[in-house]
Amino acid sequence: GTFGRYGGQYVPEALMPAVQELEDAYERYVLNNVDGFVDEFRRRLRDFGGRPTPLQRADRLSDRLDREVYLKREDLLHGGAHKLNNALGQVLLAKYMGKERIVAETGAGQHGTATAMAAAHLDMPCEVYMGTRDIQRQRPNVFRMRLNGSEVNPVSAGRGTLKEAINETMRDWATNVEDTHYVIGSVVGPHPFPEMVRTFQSVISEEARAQVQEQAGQLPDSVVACAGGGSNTMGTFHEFVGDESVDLFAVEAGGSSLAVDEETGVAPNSASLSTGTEGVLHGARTKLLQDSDGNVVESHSVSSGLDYAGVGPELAHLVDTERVTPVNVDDDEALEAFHLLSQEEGIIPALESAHAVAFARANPEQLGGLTVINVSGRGDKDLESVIEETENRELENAPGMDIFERAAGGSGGGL
Amino acid sequence: GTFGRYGGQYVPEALMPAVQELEDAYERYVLNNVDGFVDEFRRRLRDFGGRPTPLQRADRLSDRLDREVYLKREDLLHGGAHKLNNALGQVLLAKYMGKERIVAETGAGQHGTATAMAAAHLDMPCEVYMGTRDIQRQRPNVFRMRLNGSEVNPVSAGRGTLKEAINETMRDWATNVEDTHYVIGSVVGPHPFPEMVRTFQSVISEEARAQVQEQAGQLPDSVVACAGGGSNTMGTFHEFVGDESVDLFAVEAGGSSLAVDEETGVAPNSASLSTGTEGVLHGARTKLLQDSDGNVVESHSVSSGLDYAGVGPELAHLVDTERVTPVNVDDDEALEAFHLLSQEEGIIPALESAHAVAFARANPEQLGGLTVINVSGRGDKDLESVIEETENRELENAPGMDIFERAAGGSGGGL
Amino acid sequence: MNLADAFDEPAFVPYLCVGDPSVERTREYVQALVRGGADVLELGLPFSEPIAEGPTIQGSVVRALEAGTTPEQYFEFVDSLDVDVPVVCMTYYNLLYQYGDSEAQRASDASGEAASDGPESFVERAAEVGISGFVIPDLPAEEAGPLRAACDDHGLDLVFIVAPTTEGDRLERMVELSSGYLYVQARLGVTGAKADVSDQTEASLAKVSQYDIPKAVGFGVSSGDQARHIVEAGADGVIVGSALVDVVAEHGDPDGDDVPERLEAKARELSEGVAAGAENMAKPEGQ
Amino acid sequence: MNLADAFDEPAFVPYLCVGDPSVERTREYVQALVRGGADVLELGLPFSEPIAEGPTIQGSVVRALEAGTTPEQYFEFVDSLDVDVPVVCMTYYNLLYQYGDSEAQRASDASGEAASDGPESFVERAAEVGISGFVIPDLPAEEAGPLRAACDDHGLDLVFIVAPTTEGDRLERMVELSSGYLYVQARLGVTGAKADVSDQTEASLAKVSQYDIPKAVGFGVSSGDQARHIVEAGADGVIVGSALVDVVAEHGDPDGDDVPERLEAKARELSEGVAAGAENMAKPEGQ
Repeated sequence: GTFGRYGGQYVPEALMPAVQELEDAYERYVLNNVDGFVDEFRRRLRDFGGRPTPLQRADRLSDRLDREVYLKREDLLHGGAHKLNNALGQVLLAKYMGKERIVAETGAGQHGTATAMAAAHLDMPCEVYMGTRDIQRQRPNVFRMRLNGSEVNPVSAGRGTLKEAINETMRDWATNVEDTHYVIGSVVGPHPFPEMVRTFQSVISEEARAQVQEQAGQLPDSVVACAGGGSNTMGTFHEFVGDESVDLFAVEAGGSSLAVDEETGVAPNSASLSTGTEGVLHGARTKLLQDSDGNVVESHSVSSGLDYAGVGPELAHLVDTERVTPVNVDDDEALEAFHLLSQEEGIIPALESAHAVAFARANPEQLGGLTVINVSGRGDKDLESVIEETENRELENAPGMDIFERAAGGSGGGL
Repeated sequence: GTFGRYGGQYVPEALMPAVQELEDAYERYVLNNVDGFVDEFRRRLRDFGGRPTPLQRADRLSDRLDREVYLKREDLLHGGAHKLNNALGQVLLAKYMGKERIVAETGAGQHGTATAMAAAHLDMPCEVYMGTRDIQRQRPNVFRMRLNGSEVNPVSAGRGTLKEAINETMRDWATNVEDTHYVIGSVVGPHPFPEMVRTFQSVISEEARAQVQEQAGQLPDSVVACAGGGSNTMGTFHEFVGDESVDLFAVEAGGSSLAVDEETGVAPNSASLSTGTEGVLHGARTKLLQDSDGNVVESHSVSSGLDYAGVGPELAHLVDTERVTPVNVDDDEALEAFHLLSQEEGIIPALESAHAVAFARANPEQLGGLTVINVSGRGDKDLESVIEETENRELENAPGMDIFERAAGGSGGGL
Repeated sequence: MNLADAFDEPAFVPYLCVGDPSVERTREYVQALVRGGADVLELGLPFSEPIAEGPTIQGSVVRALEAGTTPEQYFEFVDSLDVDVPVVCMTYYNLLYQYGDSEAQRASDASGEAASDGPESFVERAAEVGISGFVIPDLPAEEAGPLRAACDDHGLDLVFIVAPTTEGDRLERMVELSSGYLYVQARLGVTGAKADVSDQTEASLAKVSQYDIPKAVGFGVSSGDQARHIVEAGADGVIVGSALVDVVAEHGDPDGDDVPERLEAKARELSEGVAAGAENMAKPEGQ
Repeated sequence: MNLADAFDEPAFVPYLCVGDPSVERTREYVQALVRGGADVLELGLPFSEPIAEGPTIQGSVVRALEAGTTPEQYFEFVDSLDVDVPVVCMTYYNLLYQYGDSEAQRASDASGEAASDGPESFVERAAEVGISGFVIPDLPAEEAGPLRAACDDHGLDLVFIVAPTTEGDRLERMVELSSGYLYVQARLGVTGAKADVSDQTEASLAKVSQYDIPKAVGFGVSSGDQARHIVEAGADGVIVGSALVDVVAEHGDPDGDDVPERLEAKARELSEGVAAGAENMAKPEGQ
């Protein structure tokens, strides 16, 4: 249940039996394929999810960085992000366990929509907790969850964002633990969640490792993935961890600054691997953003999917053992990379994924001759916020958006 | 250049040399794979586009309709619809032809975004014409085109919708024909467009035919696809046309009524196969919605992607020869099918695709024991209009959307 | 009246769309153009998808359709026109294709059979009302067989447009098919007035100079000076549309505005330009 | 003071979060609770992620944090408390984990080495200020080794929560590890006042009746009647939080409101309920 000094099961006593039941089920179904769980999971990932996702050589980025750049296209997974790998695995596992109800938390809405889709697909009632502020900011994702038949429960505590939604989902689980499974959205939480979520997400690196060898005839010199909670990171790294020649870069959100403002309790970044300290959050010992007393501070990133104060314990351990290199890029660099990939490759990435591209763009010399970057999701969800954030900045490569004024001002018939 | 009595090349003389140059190039590169065009096209469809897309057994829909229902998942293609198959093919062909500029028209924005993505991927300058009214209704797609680096040119003539955008793109092409290729978005327009677009889209039926035989061990008894211009229809049908045991259903938008209002020049539907008459529109002889004088009437559908007064000439011919059965469902049925697939399968379909599902749902006895339905695209683009249209109707299976009021009304901390 | 004869001297060929803003006003406008020196009239029958037109004529077409102009009204209008110059009908192919016994056709459509029999009925009716020929911008030579045959049957001319991109065999074939005159498109693109006449004009005229058929140049001509230059470059006629439609577009009070006067003045400028060009051509070189 | 001794007679155990709305007002509130009959005080040290709390106590924790309450202020407050009942510290594990030489720790973090050495410093400081024991809701028996050891070193008690879902070997182990008392969770879920005490209460008490350690029941108790029933069901103590925090949440003018009086009255109702239950238990059955 631990990764070096990290991990564990720091949860209320009422949840311990459920956590232990999950441990057993994880071992039974996921690790030992009892009742053909793994076969069904793989089949549904293929037919419902659209796996395998491609590994694509990025022609123009390769030219620009003067090395071979391959993109792992998790943006093409059903729902638009890698999140479904985990959500489908957990909802299916809950079904095998005989659970009758699913709860989940969501911040930007990506994990919530993935869970809602999986629950609809597998005919499981589902309730998703989401902060009131996030509900207003992420309307399309709220629509999607509702359309998939999930309840969305507003959480008005605190700032009304992800951290509060997780707390509230924990409370629901503690109340309804006997028939309910809590689908945690990242490689965080009490054991077995970090290992289980990583196992479900490892299909990314399993495919990528085979694809890059088939397409390029070699292993990559480096693999780059963004890191918030760390589920796409661990999924993208896992099968490469044993390949010592492959450098692994976890790109965190540098936000607007790496410093923590103790006065307001805000870290204007989400760089828990780079700047966090050891502590216990949401069930596990890990690295997190906290003040000197141990209270968790508010994190920030232009990408709401990276905006989390903690990080998966296994990733923290891999950083401590120097197998994974934590790096970070700031909001501006991420936005510029978003525009770069959109314009030059025809792929509008999630702002999360844009962080990985931004690191590669700024540090090509660290990538070696061949790198694999995980495009963890598509950017459709980020359109409005990118337009808004872009307007507030001087970005050299951002397109103008005066089209709407021009369209509104056009005259009829044009004499 | 014709399909029975349909097809042809009814274009201004200035365009005829370009049309003929395209005919030659189509034969050379697409049909005869000169310079390895087809190989490159297939490779890019796979790595950039995410092909093959899955064929998925729809478990709950199969139960509901008491027969085997398989979904062809074109919603998982890059960009979220089948449109990329054609856009990528044409932009690549333009590159092989030495063209230096791409123009395209778009209505709802799906073809425009697919073309913009393909143009960015292949480093071709691109301009997309779009009606001013559509620009205001489809903001996210306008953002996406701009983010991909395409110019979007507002067309203010007429009602500012698709028909006017096509006219305007024809004009641009007539002006810049020497260095410009016009990427038509459906199996319409002058020869070779209808055949060429169908060829690019046929990858859908090529895959589906092999997949259904592998998964179900037999050919389907029927294949169902929605029909606007007809590109996903022809793509889904093409490889099955020779299989005489397979019934082919083209599902048109019945809108709110099948009648034409001659007074206002409006057909409150887009059912040109079911109710249209022979005529010449946008370069081809085909079936279209027109008044008794021959002026084209405004079509209508709750699905803007089906909202077109014409239809591909090959499809018109297959209907005349009774190989394809034209059917239609109205706006209400399409919306109900949208909600059904969202809630019971975890797939939010495009409103276009919802028409195909709606026909299957209402007429299971016509499907035989095993049917394949093409889910031509995903519904993210339709969220706002579905919510709006749903509010105006009594639909038995629509979820409530009072979540935003509840989230806004929540108190902080909850004492 | 024989269309080709109208080009014995270099001819001024104005275009207007019938029905903008009403059929009755078009009558006044046409009379004004004739007073201003029109030698041939190109009269547009409005179609809902005018893909070869620029914004000016497109606007005119939209206004004519909004006024409810139908093919039958158009024919009646031409039938009742009392002018001494030939009339060429400019429209799009679908209107020719659809014309005929609509009742019978709709009944036939309802029974699932296609009944449209091509442009025959339309041409017959055009001949009846005294139309001399057609310009159909979306009908290239390749698709023109049925219309050419119908025109031959009824003694009407069919004018083809030679574009800057038209070359070689296609040009040969088009000249063979064309009767009345050749419409020489001065530049690529759509209709619309331009300050300068394209350099392509001379090249386009040179390309067809060997053929024994009148050549009329259109697309972008807007002034008497331009008209003169075009005739000096060897054209047998000058076609002007958008510059005249610009005047029509400014119409005000249907009873009291000065559109007819201004149309007449503009027509006079253009026809005098044509005449001046003809005169210069007639003089020996170098003088 | 020995914690277990406080349960020789059935005990009333009120909970408040220190610092809501300020440390100084908490002092008044605590004194009022003692006047009202508190036998043990559970005093919350506010943590930013109170995952085991319902909305009432969560709100109190948020207010305490917004008032700037720190662990050090908490210790100083307890140190200066002049009351004659034992104090149990209720908080979450990360605050124990982080406590210590923060300066040294940050320097060490900057050098890339993890320096946190667990709960040792926190327990040492708690012992200094006279705290008798801990309740740590997010620390199950499985992770409690270091804290149990530190408590033993400093003679403090560590109270574990027995949930309705706790069974078999885990229950055995938890009772073994627990000292002072067992916190018996009356129902699944989070803290919060309810009108009825769950049926699960009796079953939960029966489950642990064989063990020789005081059992205090919490989660959802809000009235004297409920307290009496719980004691009659065999509990050695009744823990009440949300019903008291509800009173605190209504505080008004810091100098002039009647929160202390109302807290004292509520405490008296509850302690009298406990006493009445104890009396009934003492009587022979059937009387």
